[in-house]
Amino acid sequence: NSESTDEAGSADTIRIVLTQEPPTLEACEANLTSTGVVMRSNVTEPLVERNPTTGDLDPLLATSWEQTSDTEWTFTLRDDVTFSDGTPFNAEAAAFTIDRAVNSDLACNVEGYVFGDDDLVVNAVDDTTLTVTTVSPDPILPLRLSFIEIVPTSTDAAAKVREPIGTGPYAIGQWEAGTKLTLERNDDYWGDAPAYATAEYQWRSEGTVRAAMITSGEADIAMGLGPDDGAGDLGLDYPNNETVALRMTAAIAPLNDIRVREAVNYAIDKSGITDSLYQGAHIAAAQLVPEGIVGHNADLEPWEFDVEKAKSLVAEAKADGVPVDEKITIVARNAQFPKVSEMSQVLQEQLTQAGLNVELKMVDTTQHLQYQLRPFVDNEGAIALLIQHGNQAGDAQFSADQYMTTTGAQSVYGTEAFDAMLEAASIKTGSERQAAYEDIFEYQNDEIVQFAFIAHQTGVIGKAANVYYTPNSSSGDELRIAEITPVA
Amino acid sequence: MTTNTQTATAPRDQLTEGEVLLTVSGLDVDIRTPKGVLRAVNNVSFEARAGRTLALLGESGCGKSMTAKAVAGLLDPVADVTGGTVVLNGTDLTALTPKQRLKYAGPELGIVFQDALTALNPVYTVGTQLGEAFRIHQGLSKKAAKVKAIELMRHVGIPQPESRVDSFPHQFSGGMRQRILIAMAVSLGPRLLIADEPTTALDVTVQAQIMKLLRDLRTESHMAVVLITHDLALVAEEADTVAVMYAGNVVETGPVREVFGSPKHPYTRGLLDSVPADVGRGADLKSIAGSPPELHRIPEGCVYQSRCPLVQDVCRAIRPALEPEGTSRTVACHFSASSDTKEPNNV
Amino acid sequence: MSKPPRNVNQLPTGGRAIAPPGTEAIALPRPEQADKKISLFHLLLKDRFATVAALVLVFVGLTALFGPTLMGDLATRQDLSATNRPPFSFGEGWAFILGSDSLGRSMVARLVVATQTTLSVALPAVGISLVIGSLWGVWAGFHRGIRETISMRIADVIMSFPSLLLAVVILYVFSPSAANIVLILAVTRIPIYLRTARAESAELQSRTFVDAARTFGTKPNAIIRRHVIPVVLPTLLTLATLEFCYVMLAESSLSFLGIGIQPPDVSWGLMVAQGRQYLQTAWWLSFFPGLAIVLTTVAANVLAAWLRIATDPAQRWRLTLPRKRMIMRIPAKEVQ
Amino acid sequence: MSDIAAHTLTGDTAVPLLEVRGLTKNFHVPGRGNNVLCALDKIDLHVGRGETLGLVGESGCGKSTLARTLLMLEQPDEGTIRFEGSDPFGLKGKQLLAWRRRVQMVFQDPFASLNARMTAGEIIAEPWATHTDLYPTKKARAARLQELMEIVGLRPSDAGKSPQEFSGGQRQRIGIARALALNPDVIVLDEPVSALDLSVQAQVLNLLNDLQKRLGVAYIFISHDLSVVRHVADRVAVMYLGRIVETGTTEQVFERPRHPYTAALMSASPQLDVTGTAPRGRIVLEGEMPSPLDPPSGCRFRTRCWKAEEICATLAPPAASSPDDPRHVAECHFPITADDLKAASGPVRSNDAVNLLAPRQ
Amino acid sequence: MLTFLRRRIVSSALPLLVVVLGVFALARLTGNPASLYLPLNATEQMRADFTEKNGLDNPIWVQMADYFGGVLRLDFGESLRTGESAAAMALRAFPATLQLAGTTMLLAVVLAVIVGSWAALKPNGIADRISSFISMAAASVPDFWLAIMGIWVFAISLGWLPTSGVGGPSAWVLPILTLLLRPFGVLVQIVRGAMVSSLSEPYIKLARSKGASEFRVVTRHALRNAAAPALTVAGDLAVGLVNGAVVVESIFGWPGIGKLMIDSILQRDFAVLQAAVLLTAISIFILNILIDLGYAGLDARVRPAGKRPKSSKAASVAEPKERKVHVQTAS
Ligand SMILES: Nc1ncnc2c1ncn2[C@@H]1O[C@H](COP(=O)(O)OP(=O)(O)OP(=O)(O)O)[C@@H](O)[C@H]1O
Ligand SMILES: Nc1ncnc2c1ncn2[C@@H]1O[C@H](COP(=O)(O)OP(=O)(O)OP(=O)(O)O)[C@@H](O)[C@H]1O
Ligand SMILES: [Mg+2]
Ligand SMILES: [Mg+2]
Repeated sequence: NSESTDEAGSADTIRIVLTQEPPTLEACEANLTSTGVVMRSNVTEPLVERNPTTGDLDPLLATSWEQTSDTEWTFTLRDDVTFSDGTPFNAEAAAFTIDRAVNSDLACNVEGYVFGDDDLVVNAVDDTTLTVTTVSPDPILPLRLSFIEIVPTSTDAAAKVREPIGTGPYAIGQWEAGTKLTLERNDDYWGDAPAYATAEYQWRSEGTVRAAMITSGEADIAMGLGPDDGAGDLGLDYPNNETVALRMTAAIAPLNDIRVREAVNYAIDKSGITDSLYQGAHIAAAQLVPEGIVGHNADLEPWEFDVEKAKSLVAEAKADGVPVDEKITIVARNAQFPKVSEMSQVLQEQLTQAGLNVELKMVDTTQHLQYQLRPFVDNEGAIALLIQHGNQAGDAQFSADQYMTTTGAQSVYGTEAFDAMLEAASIKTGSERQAAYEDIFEYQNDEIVQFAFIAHQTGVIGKAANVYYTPNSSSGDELRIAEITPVA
Repeated sequence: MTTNTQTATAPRDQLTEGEVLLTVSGLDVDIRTPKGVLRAVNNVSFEARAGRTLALLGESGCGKSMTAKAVAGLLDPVADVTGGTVVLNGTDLTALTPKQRLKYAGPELGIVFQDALTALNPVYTVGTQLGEAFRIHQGLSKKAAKVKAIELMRHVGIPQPESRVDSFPHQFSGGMRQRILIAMAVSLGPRLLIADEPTTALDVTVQAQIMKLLRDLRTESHMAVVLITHDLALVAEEADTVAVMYAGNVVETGPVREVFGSPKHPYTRGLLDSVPADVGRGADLKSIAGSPPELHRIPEGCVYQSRCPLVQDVCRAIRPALEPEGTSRTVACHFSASSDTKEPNNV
Repeated sequence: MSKPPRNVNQLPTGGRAIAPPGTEAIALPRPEQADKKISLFHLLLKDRFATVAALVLVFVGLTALFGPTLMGDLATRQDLSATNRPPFSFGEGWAFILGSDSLGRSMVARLVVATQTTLSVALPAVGISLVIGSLWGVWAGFHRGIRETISMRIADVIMSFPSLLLAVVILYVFSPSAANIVLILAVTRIPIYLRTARAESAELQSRTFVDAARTFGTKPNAIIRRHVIPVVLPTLLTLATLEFCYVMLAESSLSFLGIGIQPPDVSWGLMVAQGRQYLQTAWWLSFFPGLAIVLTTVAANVLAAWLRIATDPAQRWRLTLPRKRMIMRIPAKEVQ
Repeated sequence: MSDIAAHTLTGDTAVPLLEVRGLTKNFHVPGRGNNVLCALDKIDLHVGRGETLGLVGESGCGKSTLARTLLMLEQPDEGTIRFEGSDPFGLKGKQLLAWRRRVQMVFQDPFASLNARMTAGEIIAEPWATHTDLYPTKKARAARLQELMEIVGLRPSDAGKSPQEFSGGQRQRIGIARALALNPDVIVLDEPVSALDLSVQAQVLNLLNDLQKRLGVAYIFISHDLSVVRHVADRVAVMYLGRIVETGTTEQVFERPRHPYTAALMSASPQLDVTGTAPRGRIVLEGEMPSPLDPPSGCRFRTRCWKAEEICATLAPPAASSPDDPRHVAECHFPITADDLKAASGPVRSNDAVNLLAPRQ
Repeated sequence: MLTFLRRRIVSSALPLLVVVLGVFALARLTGNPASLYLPLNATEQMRADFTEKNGLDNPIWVQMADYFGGVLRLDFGESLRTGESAAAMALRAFPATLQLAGTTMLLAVVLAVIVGSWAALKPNGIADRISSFISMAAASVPDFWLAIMGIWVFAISLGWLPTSGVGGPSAWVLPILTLLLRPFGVLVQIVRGAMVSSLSEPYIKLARSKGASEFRVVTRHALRNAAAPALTVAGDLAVGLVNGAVVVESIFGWPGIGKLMIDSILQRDFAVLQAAVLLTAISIFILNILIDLGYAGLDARVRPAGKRPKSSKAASVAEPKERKVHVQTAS
């Protein structure tokens, strides 16, 4: 057994196994799960940070911020921060970073994810003061900026950087491509020193293998496990803000009839899926965002599971001349989340029970994107795309803009009336905003029915007995090593 | 042919010419086949003498090779010696364990296999293969064995042995390969050499060379040679005594000249009659009608009965034993005496 | 005679050429006409291993033919309240004797239905590559020259082409249907047969009986049909059984990558691939289909090896050889 | 085609049935340097109707290549083949098929030349699958098959057996029957009996003899067994290293050999002579046949010839007729003369005669 | 020998080129990777820019010409995904695969030779039956199943080995064990078949006639002759390993070329895919030459353009023989 004792790393190192190797560590791509899980709040930090538990914005590199006009926000920055290479952090760096990520031609992922097409005007007033001006009023600009990880001005502005520098508690140590990646503690960190001197990342694509690494003591934290991967007691459930749903091409027969779309909703046994496939960890869903996200409508009940009703709706539609026998293709992406294949098969079977003609097509990421993003695949008839949507930002607008407007990048259906509602909601603040989005979710279920919601997911993180860690809703996207401590 | 008379063999006690060296008596070999177990060699007995050549003569499939392999202890896994003794220079080889026999293979008994074209291992140089016996039995180093190999090659008349010792078998012609095989068989100076159809695959001119080589080797070291062949003319020229086999049985033995001059067994006579020599152009040859019995269908009684012109009831009932005929010959025929009275063979 | 000495790595191929020198007579035993007809079956019965293998294959074949009809919709009927039921729990009726899968479907029914899918992928894939590769190889080897060279280079290309890439591309571009899977597996395995058939045929075309046929003015295609193919066939068939195994494995690897047989269709490979994540919690999900693959291929190989010998007139005797222990000695005839 | 008048059994017709002029065949073997192997070097040959031409020579001298070229299994590099005056290599389609019928071959190895997976009947009938017009009906074929099997001395009831079930002699009969199936005028027999036992050999030789008498076919009989050739051949050609070094009637070649190689060949073949008392002296040729890739200059035999002189190395000897008979031709600068033979006392047996010519050694 | 090498290289260069061209064309059939690499809300303009920047709008032959122009300048392009040099990525991943495949093949050959020879000593004997059953079963187990099973048993239940990853010798055990089974199973059959026929060759009897012990007969005489067919098959299997270790590599997190290839297919990372394919194709090509050389080393008869054959017979024999596979399995 000498081998495993060798492998059980020293108390100074936390070993984490990811689902895949980060393609890059570029800070402006940190909203990609595989990059962000390593970078965010470990190597680089944003100005403000959303508290995953409360949903509030906490200060980080900015100490305070306020909306100084309809379209302008002013941030006050810390003055005691240096980057890990020793250069000081100041407003110039922040401005540079925002400019680089949002206004450049780099085609940063974060730009598409959290910002619209409009550019921002950033201005470093002095070392600690930064103003950001938007084209139209943006009540949630600080939330958006929480996705921008600050890098020094020495960073290449014209090209993406594989190993950037940040202000975080760790700096990138060694990256043995393909094998492992280590982060070293940044001894000049402005905040509290984290417990571990080194963080070591590896990656395995098989969930069972990641779980096995926890059980065999080869890793301390394993990301992205499934309920049956075998982590057993070492698996920690956490709500990961991901929602799975079928997104229906409501313009194409037979899904162009709302009764058919409703039938789809009735036909799906949500609790059956959450209970037996995910052992009760998932929660049957009634809307696109889970609890904890601004705009979540707590009053919405999941569609009830009622095959008879589904059948009668289909029959009704058929009687009205809707070609309900036309093929509907469920498109799902391989390995998108645990048991996606099983879930797809259940969906297919249950929709078939409702009297629909359903086919299943499993595709890879690139193909999936062709269904998911504009321009959509348009020659394959009615499609029910199995989507997994994660709202990392904590505000329903991020979901709604993408998925519900007529022109949303990931939306296949909408109405003008609905667009107006969405437009109006986006500039509201506070409880008005909350109420507006609650209405939106209800309206979608009553009048639009682009989606058949299935479940709000629960992630599983494997955690070895020798570490303390409590995962939260953002753990999957941003694993803060500073929050992990060894068992004494 | 080389005139080099120095042998490559280790010095050993010289045999007296004519001394009985090998006595095979009552040898039976059984083969396991799909049809059951059959007798490929039945009650075969013969003697070989130092410095003399005994020819085992017979048609294809009559058991010549089988007998030779049984004597050498190299039968195929499907065949077993089930009776009889093989006494070589006082030792009964059949009583030895396979391990004990290894000692004899080479120093006491050499064998040249039937198929010269394939018997050499294609992946080793002839030098390696010639030296192997020395490495096994005398523990010579690779180098020393190679020296021996060169010596042997020269001895059997292969030109430029130094340069050819590192060639592979396929780089030699059939005649040369046969010489190498002979060299290998006699490398340790065996008392007995069994040569199984050493020239069948070769041309007459090469055959003449090989036979001369064998004669020279025999006279040099007084080994006993058992020459297996179905070529009557070759037997007539090369052998002292002959044993004629038919369907696993020895049917006639004796000095070559006597046997060929006045064959006592009808089969021997039939064979001699089939030789085309001296039969006029266009005239029919005398041939033995029919074909040999299959080994699993050997009848009761005489093995030759189905083709014998002299067959009588007794032949169908009782198998004739190999009985002495005169001083030097033996015959297995109920009517050997009467066949003798028939017109003498006019070869 | 300018034929090279028979090399070890030459395949035995019928006729006298196979029998090593000195054993030619082995081929001589003349079986009576009568026993020729029944003997293939009798020979089979004599070899216990081959008999068992044949029974296994017959069972698999019957299952594939009639199983799915018998099972009805049992294989797709989900029961989310009874997932991952362990095997050998007899209370649940025969359908759940081997347990249920992660969606509560009957393992027995799924295995049965998968048999049909698996065979309907593996058999055509093997069949197509066997037919194309063999004919092409035989043709190339028979004519030699430039035709041979080009064919071999094409084989080289296919062999060193990352077959997985081909699979992924085709399956992505044209959807992973069973027909496409068959197509890919068939195309990528053609060189195996092509190379073997070519080598055999190149050797055969220099045989004397082929020369003899030429002296009658027989056309090359007729010679190939009459003299080359029958001799090459047993070797290729043996190869095909090995390939059968390979194809089933390849299909399961495709399933592992998510581009194999697509649900709700089910194949053994897919079952193993999907069951792998339950290895610790429900081992039977991948174990039984895996066992099915192993048993079928082993049986096919055993039978192929047997058939190869049984149909080769020069090797047949091996099968009938009594075992050493059971020799019934023919009493040596008393002669004196 | 058949404009020749009645055939004779002697082979002395004005226009020979088959005539070969200057036939040359080179093989290209892989390897560097000289890779042209001259297997046949300007062969001249003719065979008359009903005649048997014996062809003898050492292994590798080109006998089989000649046979194969005659059968158009090899394409010659030079020279012509005339069959009843016309060149078969110029033929196409139907005419070629018609020619194929008239010249047939029996192969050396009765095991390798029969497809082990066919029955005897199928093998014999195989030619008719191509020459469908010969016996168009099934019935006609069956009848002819039975007839053929009887002719060669096989039981027609054995037609269903496969070759393995026959003995070597019987297999060779199958081969002969197959060659006869097309009713040829010439049969090339490439060592037809060398794989057979003595008693079987006698049966096959008798059969061939009988067939020739009945059907009047001509044979080109290749063998390295001199006693067999002597028994069957009307005329004999002796080959050495791709060339025909001596031709003549059987009697001439065997009794009065003119080329030293012929003499050596005669001498080397063992004789079943039980009347002699001592092993006879004989010409044992030195060395091996030279590589055809690299044949000796001048006379090809000179490297092994005890009579060789300088001229032999420089000048290839022309074909020269014997003073006694213009048809007894040898290619030698120093042919063995009648005087040499006379000097050999005692009964004029070929081998005894050449014994006295033993090499100087 | 040099002529042989030259000819071999020339005759294999074309297939090599065809492979790379084929991969190039096929990869482009899988669709434009723009949406994979562009932000979610990418505009048509951004897509067009992306397409143009990567030359994906050109006709395929123009793209090929560009690519091979780059290759001639040793510029293999950059990874869309990571922005690194594609050649660097391929070259980095390659040794990992090579080591794994090499070790596996070595072990497979050694074990197969031992087991196969043992089985061949008594054809149809009990050892033969057992070994043939085991080897056939071994060859027919899906590798990913075996891998996970191995992890479960050896890493989790027994705790003897690490589950995965690269590292000390113990990390090699499971990947090798998984990869080993199929080559081992197939090779046992081949070695056995070759040994059975080798052991019945006349030269075996000749060796015995010299008093060679059974051990010597088997190891010196039979094996060397049986090695040639085994070598051919081992070569094919090795090609399979280099090309097909994807599954094992992705399960064990082995940073090899197979994993790189499949990742770049899934990510439409064309430059990396092409570099990886080119590299494997070249290695397969080298492997084939090595096998030919090894073949010639084993058996002088196939040694091309060696010594000039002495006799005419030898001339025809010395033609390089195509390698042949021995398919003879146990009954
Ligand atoms: N391995 C074997 N299995 C079965 N029968 C065999 C085997 N080897 C030989 N025989 C049989 O044993 C008999 C004697 O064979 P053997 O080889 O001794 O004949 P031979 O006289 O040497 O013939 P040849 O002149 O053809 O070499 C033959 O009839 C043959 O059928
Ligand atoms: N296809 C070929 N390619 C290359 N060389 C060949 C070929 N066929 C024959 N040869 C060579 O041509 C020469 C004559 O061969 P051939 O077979 O005609 O001789 P042979 O007199 O019939 O010999 P044997 O008595 O052994 O049958 C030999 O040197 C042989 O190696
Ligand atoms: Mg023999
Ligand atoms: Mg010949």
